Amino acid sequence: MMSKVGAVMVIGGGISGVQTSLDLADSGFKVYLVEKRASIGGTMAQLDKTFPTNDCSMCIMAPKLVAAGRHHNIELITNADVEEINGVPGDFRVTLKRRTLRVDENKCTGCGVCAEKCPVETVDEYNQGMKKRKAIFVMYPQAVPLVFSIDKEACIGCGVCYEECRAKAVVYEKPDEALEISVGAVILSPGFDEFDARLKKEYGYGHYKNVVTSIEFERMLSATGPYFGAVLRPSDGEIPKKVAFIQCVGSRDEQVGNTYCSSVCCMYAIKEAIIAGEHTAGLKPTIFFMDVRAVGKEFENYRERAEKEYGVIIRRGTRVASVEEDTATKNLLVRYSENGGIATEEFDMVVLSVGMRPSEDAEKLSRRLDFRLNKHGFCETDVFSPLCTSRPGIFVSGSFASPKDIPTTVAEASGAAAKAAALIADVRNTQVTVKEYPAEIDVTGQEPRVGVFVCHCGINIGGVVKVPSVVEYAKTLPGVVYAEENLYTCSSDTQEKIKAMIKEHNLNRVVVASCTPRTHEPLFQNTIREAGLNTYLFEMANIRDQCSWIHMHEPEKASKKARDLVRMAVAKARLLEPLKKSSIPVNHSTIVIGGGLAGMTAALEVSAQGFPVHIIEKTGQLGGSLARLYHKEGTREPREYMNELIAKVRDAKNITVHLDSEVKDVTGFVGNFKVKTSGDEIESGVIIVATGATDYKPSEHSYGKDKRVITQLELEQKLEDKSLRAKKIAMIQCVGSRNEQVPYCSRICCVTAMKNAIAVKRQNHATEVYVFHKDIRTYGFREELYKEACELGVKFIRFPEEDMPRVGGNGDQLEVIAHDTVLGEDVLVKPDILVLSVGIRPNEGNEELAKMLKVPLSKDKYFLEAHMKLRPVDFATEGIFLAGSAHWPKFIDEVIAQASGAATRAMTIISKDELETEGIIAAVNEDICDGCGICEPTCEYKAIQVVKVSENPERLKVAVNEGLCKGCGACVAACPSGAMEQKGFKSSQVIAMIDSALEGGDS
Amino acid sequence: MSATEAKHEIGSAGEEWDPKIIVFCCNWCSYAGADLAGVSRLQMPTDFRVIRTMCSARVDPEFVLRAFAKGADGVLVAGCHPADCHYIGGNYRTRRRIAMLRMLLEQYGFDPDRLKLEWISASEGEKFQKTIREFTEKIREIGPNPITED
Amino acid sequence: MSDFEPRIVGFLCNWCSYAGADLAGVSRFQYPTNIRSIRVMCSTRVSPHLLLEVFKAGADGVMVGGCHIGDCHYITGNYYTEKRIMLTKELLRLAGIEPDRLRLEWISASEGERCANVVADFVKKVRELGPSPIPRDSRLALRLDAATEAAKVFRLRLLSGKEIKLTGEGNAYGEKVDPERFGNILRNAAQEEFQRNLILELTKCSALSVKEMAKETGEATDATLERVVALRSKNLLALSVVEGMTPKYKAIIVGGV
Amino acid sequence: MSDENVRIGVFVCHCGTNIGGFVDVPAVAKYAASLPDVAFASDSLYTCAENGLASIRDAIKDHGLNRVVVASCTPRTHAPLFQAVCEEAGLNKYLFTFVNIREQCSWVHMKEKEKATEKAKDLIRMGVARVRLLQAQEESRIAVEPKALVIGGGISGMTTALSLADHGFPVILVEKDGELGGFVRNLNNLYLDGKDAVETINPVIGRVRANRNITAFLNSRVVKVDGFIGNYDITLSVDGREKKDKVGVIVVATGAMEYVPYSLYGYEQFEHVVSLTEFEILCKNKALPKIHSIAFIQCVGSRGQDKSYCSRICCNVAIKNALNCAENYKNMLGREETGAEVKAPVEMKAWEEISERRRRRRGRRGEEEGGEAPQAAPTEALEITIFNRDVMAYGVDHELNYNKAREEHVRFVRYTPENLPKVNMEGDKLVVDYWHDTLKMQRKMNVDMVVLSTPLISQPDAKDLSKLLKVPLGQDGFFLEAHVKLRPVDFATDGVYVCGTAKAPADITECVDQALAAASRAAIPLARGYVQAEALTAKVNPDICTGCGTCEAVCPYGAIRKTEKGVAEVIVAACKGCGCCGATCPEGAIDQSHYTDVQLLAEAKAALEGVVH
Repeated sequence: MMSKVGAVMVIGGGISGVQTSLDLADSGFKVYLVEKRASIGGTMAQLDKTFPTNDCSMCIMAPKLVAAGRHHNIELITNADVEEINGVPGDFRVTLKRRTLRVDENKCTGCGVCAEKCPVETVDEYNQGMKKRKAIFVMYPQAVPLVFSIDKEACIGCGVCYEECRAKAVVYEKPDEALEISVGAVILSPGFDEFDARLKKEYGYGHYKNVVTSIEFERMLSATGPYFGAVLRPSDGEIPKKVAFIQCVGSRDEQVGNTYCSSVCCMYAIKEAIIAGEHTAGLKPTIFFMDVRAVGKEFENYRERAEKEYGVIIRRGTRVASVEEDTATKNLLVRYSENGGIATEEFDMVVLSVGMRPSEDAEKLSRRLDFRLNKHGFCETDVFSPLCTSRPGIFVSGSFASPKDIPTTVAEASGAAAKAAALIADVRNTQVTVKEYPAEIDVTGQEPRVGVFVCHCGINIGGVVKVPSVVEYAKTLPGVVYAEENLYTCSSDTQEKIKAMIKEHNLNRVVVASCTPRTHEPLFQNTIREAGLNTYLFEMANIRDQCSWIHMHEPEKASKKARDLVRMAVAKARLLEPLKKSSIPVNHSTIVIGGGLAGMTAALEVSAQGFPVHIIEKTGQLGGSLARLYHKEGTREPREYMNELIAKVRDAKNITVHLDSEVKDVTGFVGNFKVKTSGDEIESGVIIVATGATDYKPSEHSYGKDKRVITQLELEQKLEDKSLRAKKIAMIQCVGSRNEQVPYCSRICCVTAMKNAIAVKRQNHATEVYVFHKDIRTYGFREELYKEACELGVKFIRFPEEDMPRVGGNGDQLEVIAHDTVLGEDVLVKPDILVLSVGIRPNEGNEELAKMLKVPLSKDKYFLEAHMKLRPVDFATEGIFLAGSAHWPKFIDEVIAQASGAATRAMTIISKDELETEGIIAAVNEDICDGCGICEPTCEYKAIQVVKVSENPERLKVAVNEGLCKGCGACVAACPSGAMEQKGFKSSQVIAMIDSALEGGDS
Repeated sequence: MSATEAKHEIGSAGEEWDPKIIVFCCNWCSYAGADLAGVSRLQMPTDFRVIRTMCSARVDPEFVLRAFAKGADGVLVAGCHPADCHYIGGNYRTRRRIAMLRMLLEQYGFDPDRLKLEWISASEGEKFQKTIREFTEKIREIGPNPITED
Repeated sequence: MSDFEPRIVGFLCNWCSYAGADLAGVSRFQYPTNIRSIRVMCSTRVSPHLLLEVFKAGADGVMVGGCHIGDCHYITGNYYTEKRIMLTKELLRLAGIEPDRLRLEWISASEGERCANVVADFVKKVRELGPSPIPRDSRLALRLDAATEAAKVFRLRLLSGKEIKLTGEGNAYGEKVDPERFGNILRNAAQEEFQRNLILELTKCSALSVKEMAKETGEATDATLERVVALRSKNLLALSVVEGMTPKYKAIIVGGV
Repeated sequence: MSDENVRIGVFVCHCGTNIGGFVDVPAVAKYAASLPDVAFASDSLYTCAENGLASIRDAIKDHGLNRVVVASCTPRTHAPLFQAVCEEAGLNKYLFTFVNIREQCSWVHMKEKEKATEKAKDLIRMGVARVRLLQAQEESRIAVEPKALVIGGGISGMTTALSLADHGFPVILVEKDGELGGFVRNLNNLYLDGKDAVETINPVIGRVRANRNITAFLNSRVVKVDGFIGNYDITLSVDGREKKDKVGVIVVATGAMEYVPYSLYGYEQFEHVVSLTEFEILCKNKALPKIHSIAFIQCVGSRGQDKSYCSRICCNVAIKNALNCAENYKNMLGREETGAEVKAPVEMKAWEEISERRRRRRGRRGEEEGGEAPQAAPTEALEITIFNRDVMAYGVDHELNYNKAREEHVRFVRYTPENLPKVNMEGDKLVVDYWHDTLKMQRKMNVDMVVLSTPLISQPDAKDLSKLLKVPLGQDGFFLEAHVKLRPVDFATDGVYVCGTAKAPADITECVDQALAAASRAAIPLARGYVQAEALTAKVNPDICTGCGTCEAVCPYGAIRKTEKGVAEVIVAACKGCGCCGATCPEGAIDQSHYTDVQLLAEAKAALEGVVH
């Protein structure tokens, strides 16, 4: 038997690659994350906010980056390119070339003095050239790994960085490295590049100062950007009053060779317009759309708020012909088509919503790794295997395969992890390392013996704060038995020193006064753990980021503050207690609720990795709504694929299917669920919700009464059995979507309409087809269907948002009357058949199921994931996951990717034998608690329950589920009796800090 | 700009009284924002001392009252923006709690402006600086905590 | 203008130029009385900001005398002098003051006659240039302030100090930096630092918009915005107020809160 | 001193009529008295005369002066005199300023008394402005460790070591090879005296060995040097082990090595093409093959071919070898040629030695056979040709040798750099194909052996050593002395000296000259026992310095180093006070005492006083 390697290489360190890596590393595989730039983060790290929640991009991403950087089973290989790959799936050898950073990453502490002193200023790519950076630099302040590198092109070799670096990390002559790495599978996530707006000469980008790209605009909006979050005209620094967004720049544009839709630009333009208005009062954005493609969850609502709340002007159905500059004012004249004519409007600034194009490395990668690209230059995939490349063993996720937004990308990232994991499931846990620590020293009952280590951080702290004075002061504090100063407390030799001092002085608490615990606490905790101390016997005083750096010109006061901060940290440290992380045994099986495409895919992915699955299906058969789709996707019919899936599920030994079965009750928590169904009681470690959605049953337009009025699915059926008889067909889009009752867009109906229209034309070219629509939302490569329909002579009539077509006629003849926004007048069509594109509706039973699972629904009654952007298949409640249309209407490939993703997320739990709880969690003092239950609703994680005291059933008390508690402490602050405590942040500890901050100190 | 010049500037800013300000920062957003202020070398008054909590919702009313009782001249609570909370909804609770505390302070005869709540995200280093500057200024205006004087 | 007597400050190195000036005296070579010399141990001692300060004090001309190249008592000092004078002239040019008001001369201990001739010639030249505009022209004075501050900036001083090593001996990679490339980098840095400091000088007292700054500095508004971006990221300039749609900025006085 | 009220005394000199004739001295003195902080001002006929000096002394005491300005002639000649007077009166000599109103005023403005007087006033005002800000300076003495380190155990190093040892100082001699003697060990006989090289050097080696003051380490090198004149902490690697010591001075005598003429004139391509050193080895070991003819090609690789310089000695060596060949050829032949005169192992050893040298350079074990003596039929007289560009037989004796060689029918054929001779193999014969410049025609010459006169080049590790010692190398990689004419064996950095071929190609006589010179220079601080530190040194403010290292790079004296904390520190003993570092320091962290920015600016501003703002 061929030997497999239990490691995976992930190529590309954007959000996709990071998510894949974390999932795989958490499921027992070693991950090599290869990034071509010096730091991971990709495009998302450049964004200011994300749609549709306006979440701060860096805020939500940074924890993931840090986690990937610190994960002991993820090896970051930055600044590296793939050279070649050999071997077979399961056992590849990949050759990498690592371009030298000219800085020793093991020594660089990221302190930044080198960049401050470097005399060469050059273009800052991260800020899109609107700012300058030095020849030695990190891409952005939160970069992971935080290692500086030298841009040899710009560097003049003056040597100042070498001299200034106290860590001696600069090595000018450091050579490139060649690496050969054995992995079982490869996942590609190198992302995309932006369209080069210069190619659209008519918009004047590159010539007119005030024409910027959307990514440049994004940097303007960012608080860390060149203008500190303000929108300014690059020509003169004035705030623009009127800003125009021009959509589809480099998308849906045959002229530049990109016939696809970039899928994300409509939404990000709306977001940028909203944020620009928020950041800069008085700014009036106008967006020139061809179609507004708000197809995702909450997107339509977001679009509506943009118009109604934020006053964003949206012009539909317009294509901007040209932009001209007024040479005197540098204002811009935007010329666009409207109502069949040409209109002109003057703006202060123009933002070009540039599309996505294939990564510039795509071609090279495809040659070196021997997989195919599609005709657009993206990675070739298939509808039914959206995560596989043409080469077995190499998988793909994110926008490398097609333009897509962050949630889709993240779901795919998890999905690709499932594919890779399935390939090498039998060698799980063979390459990962488990760190061995010495036994913990029992410090209970001991007097506190605190050791204080104060860092100079080169000159970052020492240049402002008188570090020796801090050390001397620390020695005088009660409980402190040892204090010393270090040039870099984080350097590896100091770690040894700390360990030695713990032994020599019998320290049982350690305080490090240096930088921020957010990045460095785990390092020091690991150090003291290696010396036998519990990791929670550690406290940090942040005397750099929050002292020396922000009080650079007041050394005396900064020194005093540093002493205060150390005193506060020591005050808390004295009261620190060792915390135990308890572990919860994990049931290895999975319950999938729903036996449609999502459910079966998820079940098969889990089963492929060798774990048992139960599918609970409400109806008498598997397959779900897939059974009613006929149009070929690529070369295969959906039904054919469905039958194949059903056969696979049947054949899988570890999948148990429970048909005609409904969930009646769910108890337990992550690792140990109990699900009671109509027939059985099943135990599992995780639950995947894949209950799908329902078609809207229209009541409009005499549907159900008039046989000539049918739905698209019915038309599809007619086309399939060749029973369609009509000379003229009218289709009305958005029936039961985007109206007052159902404000959202059902995402898939436009494409369904396109497919049917094309099929009609193909069956009989003479048949006239009229499509009445608000926008045609054929996003991504589906745009080609729209194009094809147009070419086949399908007529498109755009009607206004609030003015649905009227259907009438007298018995014999159907009549459709609609206001055509392009012509600006009413049109009348007399079809033989009227096809209604009906929306998708959430299942009726969602509310009930949600209640049983204790998970939330969105206001549209779809299941609500933990986080719209970065946790698209998770619920806030741990151990429960989400896939398919239960989350939101979606296409087959999207469902498959998401279901695979849910399987991977499930795997991060069930692949473990036990789960470790958080150390910092809530704990209840049962003697004081009277079970009032005030804390219960404060818990977002449903970790608190009021229960009866077993010895005294009269009395109530509160129980904290350690497996669910995330340790935010909200319940503690809410508890009226003081019975609730947060470990590691006990009230007594925090109060000790408060008292210490306010009491005396030196002068 | 020489060192002497710098000294002169400091000397001219009211020397007689340095307010004592306690700042509670949530670990995920505001503390990170404060760090970013540092990374960006944004300068601000030195009079505040930060205490980190995991979530702004952890800030027990007792902490705030204790701080005032011990002589703090101002307390600032900083958390994630609404809807950005790392713990989903913690900061909504914070908002209500601080509103309640401000009422309480007023009843005790304290200027409620001594307690402030601010949303500061991880990328808002400059906002952290601005908040600290303005709050310090405000506290200087209000004057020392009456408890210390009584 | 005929009664204009230029005020000229000389910096003479102890070993060559000062000795040369002594020899001129011993030999009774006559020259105009306008020069007031200051003895320094080596011409290399005279840093750009010091020279600019002398111009700020109202000198009509400044002469620096050193040993001939290769003859420096301190071996290599005058190589640096040469670079420093070049940088100072560049900064004078940027400030709008005739670079010819600054002269560097190599005068050996045996060149008494030459010393007299050089001084006479320089006095003549400065006479032609007329009195220094600094005492009367506050705008120029401000620009000179900016040039002086620029001369103190780490980046500029570092580049100027490294020039000989990098273009002559080789850099950290063992390569010699092309003198032309280095010259461009240095000139560029000088211009950037000058313009940035000029903006700081302008905004010390009153907040200005980018357009207002550009009017004073004579640069295009987009270039000025780039300066503002750089200054803000170094925490030297801050947004002060937004008037209508016009943000205005003020210099941050270090230590001020 | 800074708290004290400043009381300045100004003494204006008439210098007979030298000043007084062209400057209104009393008016100047009167003006001086009016300047702020001036407590006393007077004029005298000759300030430098005994009564003038006495009046200064008295005035300091009587008027409680704490600053003194003398306005007279030039500080370059007279400052020490007045400074001594100040010291006699108990005033630190650095609280004195000299104003030159003679050489740079009265004498150069003899026809403009009024303006000259004005200028004299200005100059005094400037002096007063300056003196007001001056501060007392201490001149410190720094003890010298009475021990020397000599790097290199060749003729230069040994000579230096012996000389220093004979002065009575302990010397550490570091040699990287396994034996002493250096390059000379390769040579046959020496020119001019004709003595055997090994015989010449062996007694020197013997004396080094025997000298109790000399500790010689073989197979060793210097790995670390910290400190400054008088106080060097050195770390040696001796047979791979570290050894630390402390010395007061260091002499560099690391010598040179032979240039290897790869791919030139058939070297290593044809058997009988050898380099100069290889030829010397053959001769030394009496292992020459029997040959009819021999050609020396001069300037192989030097003077613009690869190295730009002339190696100075090769012409003389070629003449010596030509004469050897002409006069003494038989004595250098190998065994087969001469019967049993020379023992076989010696003969074999010569070729082995040569091929071993070649192998070592190539870095691989040679596949060629050991060293079979080349076969050639002996003839009566050897034909000797020297292909040269110019014969540089400089000096008296060498020119005589040159004449002698011509008398011995050694042919001197001149070639030009445009028409280099070529060495080819035609059949089994070596052929030199050359352009005869006089005949203006291309000619061929059959020869049995070709000797390539290659230059001496710098040691490959010279760069490392130069970094360790912070001393410079010249263009060609040889060590660069402080001044080519006047300080030929000093480095700019005090306490480090250089001699021999480490500096440039030289013959043994010259090496010995230099070695003795270096020894005597190095002996000065050792004998004195202390170094007088310059008082006017640069000073680093460690609170401002960030350690960018720019000052370190511009200091020609290696007088700046970094402390453990990574900030710059001036080595007072080494600093000469030129001020370059201060003007360079990007942080403005360095100032030069006695010539501070503030002092210079005060002086300049005083000159411009009265300019209307």
